Amino acid sequence: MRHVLFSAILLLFFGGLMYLAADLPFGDPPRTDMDDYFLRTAQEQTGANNVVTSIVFDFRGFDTLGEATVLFTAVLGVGMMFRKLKEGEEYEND
Amino acid sequence: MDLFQTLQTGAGAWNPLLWLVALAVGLGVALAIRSRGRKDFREGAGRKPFISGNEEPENAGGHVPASNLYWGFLESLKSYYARVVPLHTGIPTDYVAWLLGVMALMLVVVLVV
Amino acid sequence: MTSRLLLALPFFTVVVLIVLGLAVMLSKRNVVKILMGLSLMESAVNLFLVATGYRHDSVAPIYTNVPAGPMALPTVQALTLTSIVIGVATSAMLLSFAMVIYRKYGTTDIQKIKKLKG
Amino acid sequence: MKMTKIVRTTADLFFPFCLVFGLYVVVHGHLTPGGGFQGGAVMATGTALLLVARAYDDVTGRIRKGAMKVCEAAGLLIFLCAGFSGLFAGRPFMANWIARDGALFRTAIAHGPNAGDLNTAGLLPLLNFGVGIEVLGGLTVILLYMLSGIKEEKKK
Amino acid sequence: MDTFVMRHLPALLIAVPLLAAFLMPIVGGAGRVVRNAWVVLGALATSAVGLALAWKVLAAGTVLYVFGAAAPHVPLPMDSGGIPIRIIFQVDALSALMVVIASLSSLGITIYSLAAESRQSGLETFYAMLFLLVAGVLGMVSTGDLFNFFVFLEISSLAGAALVAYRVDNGVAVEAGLKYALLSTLGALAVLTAIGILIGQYNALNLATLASRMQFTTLDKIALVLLAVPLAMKCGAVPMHFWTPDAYATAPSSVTAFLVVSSQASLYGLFRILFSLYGDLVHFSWATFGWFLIVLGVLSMFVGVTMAIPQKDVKRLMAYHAVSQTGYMLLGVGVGLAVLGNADALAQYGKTAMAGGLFHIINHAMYKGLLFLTAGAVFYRTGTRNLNKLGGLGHDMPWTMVFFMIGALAIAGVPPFNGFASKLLIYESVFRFSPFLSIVAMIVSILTLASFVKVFHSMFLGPRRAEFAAVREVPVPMLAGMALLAVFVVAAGLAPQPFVDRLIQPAVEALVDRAGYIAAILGGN
Repeated sequence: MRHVLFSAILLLFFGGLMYLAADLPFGDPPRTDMDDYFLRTAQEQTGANNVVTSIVFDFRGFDTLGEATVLFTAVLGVGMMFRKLKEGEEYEND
Repeated sequence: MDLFQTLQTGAGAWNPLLWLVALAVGLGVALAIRSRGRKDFREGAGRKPFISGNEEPENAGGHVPASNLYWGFLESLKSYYARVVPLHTGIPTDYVAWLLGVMALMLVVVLVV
Repeated sequence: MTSRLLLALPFFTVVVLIVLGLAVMLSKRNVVKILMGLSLMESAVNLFLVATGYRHDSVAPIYTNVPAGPMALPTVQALTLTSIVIGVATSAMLLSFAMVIYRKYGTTDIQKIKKLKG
Repeated sequence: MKMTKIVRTTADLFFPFCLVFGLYVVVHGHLTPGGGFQGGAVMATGTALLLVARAYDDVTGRIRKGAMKVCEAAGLLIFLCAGFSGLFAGRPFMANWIARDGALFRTAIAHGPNAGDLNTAGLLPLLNFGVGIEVLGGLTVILLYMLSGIKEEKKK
Repeated sequence: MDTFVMRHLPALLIAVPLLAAFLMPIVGGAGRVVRNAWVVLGALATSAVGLALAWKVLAAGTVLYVFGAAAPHVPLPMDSGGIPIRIIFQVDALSALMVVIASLSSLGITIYSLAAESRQSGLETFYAMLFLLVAGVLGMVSTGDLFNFFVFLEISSLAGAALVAYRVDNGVAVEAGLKYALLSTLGALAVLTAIGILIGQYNALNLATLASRMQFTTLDKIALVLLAVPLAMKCGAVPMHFWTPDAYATAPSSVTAFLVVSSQASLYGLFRILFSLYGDLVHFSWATFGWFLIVLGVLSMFVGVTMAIPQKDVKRLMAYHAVSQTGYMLLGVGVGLAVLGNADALAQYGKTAMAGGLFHIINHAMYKGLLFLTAGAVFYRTGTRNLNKLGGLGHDMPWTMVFFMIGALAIAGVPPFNGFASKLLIYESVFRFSPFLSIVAMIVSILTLASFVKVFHSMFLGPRRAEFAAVREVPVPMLAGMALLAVFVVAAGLAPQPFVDRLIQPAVEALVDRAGYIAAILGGN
């Protein structure tokens, strides 16, 4: 029963995503105005030859700050998992 | 000062201040009735609470544990709970399956409608 | 359809990878394998993001000694960088959770990790 | 558990090369493919190589968890302070306000292909460096924590 | 200086908690007093910035902040041909409402946690995570950029999952954290796929630009599903609510009280995407997703409350009530979305229903936070959450009992507390849409009262227990944190109309005014 349901879900996803892949144009994006702006002016504005870097750190630098924060969060979380617990801190959760 | 103005709900309205006034009036009536009671009543002295003829239970025994509350409610809805509670299996795979199932259902709805 | 499929091969690869990841997450019982399925889907989504930005016979959007020709769209590549690092962080934390659960429960079978239910 | 002497020696040999190559990727982030994250990941690969080749204890003698945590926090603070510096230059948060007027990292370049000049891109090399050491510290600390967890598991 | 700060409020809204979090591991080494002082300072600064920003928005309209541009309030660069290219914070009245919620409850929760968590280890990590969670929620509700929303969604998910697992509890808490993180990551992947679809078609990430370019192709509908369903899961709507009781019950109480707010941040994201991004679905009916929200809401209300009644763990019971209260918000706003196409119905009762739903968001954040904090206070003294073992605490913890009564009466919709005001708005407006739904809502409210009578009886009433002889009232910081929320509950109950006028109605207008949302970025064409 369970497996039938799971397979049905997977088939539905497969169909929907296949429609997506068949409908989305590959190789020639329909609109490129924002990226053309970057390719046109990013080099002069930021002085970086690497347009991707100038986007990552300048135009979308705030995203990069958030991303570094995510990594920081993961490090804190891993440290929190493997920290030394105090005596009697770990009570049974009834 | 429009602090205590009426809350307009489109169809009706509700004024907290009026409600508080009504509450105060009700309390006053209750106190008035209480003040008319017998002054010479005292606790204890052979007076026991009448619990349908039964003895008054011990203090500790007087507290009903939580699981025994609403026994009738749960009993009357037993068929419903027998269906719903087993759905909460606690297995993460089922959680994921429910999320994907709802997503697939909405995909069908959107692609059909 | 077949020509279409050959034209948009990356997208169909993405679909296959996503469905494979979902199948792994739904069918496997080992927590680590389920996390593998999750990171498989992460890779698939990153591939999808990059593939949306491809232009036919285009070069990388870097002006250092670049040959002539159109350039691929840079924004989606930047987004993919961000999402890759986010995926790394997520997988690291989920794996540490799995390690602690194995230490406390003595099992990695996800059907047995159900102390919380009802 | 330890690997054979060959593996350990090779890992020791390759460790500094990993660090140098990662540093190269970081500092050339605004000219060539790569940047802070990729370079930091390469550097962290060096430490991972050591961790694979040697036992946990004699690696922690060389790579200390505390130092790596300091690396990570310092990288994040560099990033955040660089973001704040835009405010005091009268620009919004995260503004690349020293882009093109001459001094350090400020050489203005024209649009179009060129050979690449390290002394450009304003705040970007600084941000690359901050993110690089942050990723190095973060990934290394994650590896060390997980290995310490495995070690405690063994002790039981 | 004042003008300097006021100019950069949206940046400080994120940067201040991030700075507090980044410095926390260093400050934590300097001893308990310094760490607590730093925590209080950071919480006060964050709340001050948030409230100032909300005041500015409600006084002067939508606040824009362009990160890294020439000037912070000019969304379109001169040479870009009229398209926004950078990350833009677009804080309108709805975002201001959410920012107010996050600021108030984060302040109360931080003060409470100073005493409540003092017996745990790894506290600097705990507080850093708390600040990161606050930063993630604030960013989610104030950003105007789809990918930036995804990044903050991930920040809040990871920080929330780690905080859920903070008390290892022999692995039970970690199990809950694993479930929460697994579902959040899967949902975030779906959101990322939707972002890929949208940028692949329209090559824009700014919400207003996407909304102005939206063609409502089939791909957009798939993207809408991939965006809406995971966010509905994140806010704990039945039948995707299974993670909610696990995570809420095992997290520390202060964290649970803020997880409620982060769930409501994803609720905000759901509303923002349905109204502002896909607002005029001319190509298929509004009713589809309006009824999607309504069905989810009714299911959440009923299943949540019926699952809550037989629970024995007090925090698990309250978590199921959180699910059921989320149903009210979904119902109210869903009715508003279902009649969005019908102008006079919208004017007659649709906006009132949405006002009720949004007013219920802030009320629920306050009284459910208060209830979780009281449960945490009881746990702090007695060491158990099992209702069968508790009892007779009213003798020794009078203030906790008073705060619990305030919260319980508010969640049950008993006048004169704030729950009644928002539920009245929802009842009377939804009744004109469909009487059946309104009656269901009232029945659910009655069952809520019943289950909280049970909790009150089993925790506070009854004679003193021998095993709780040493129980005293909780320390002052916990009482202060609870009092902060209780004061709001009573105030919003006694004077609802000022809140509705100043805070809720502008949010409703901002939510239905899609053209205004677009024009704030792209100008009035």
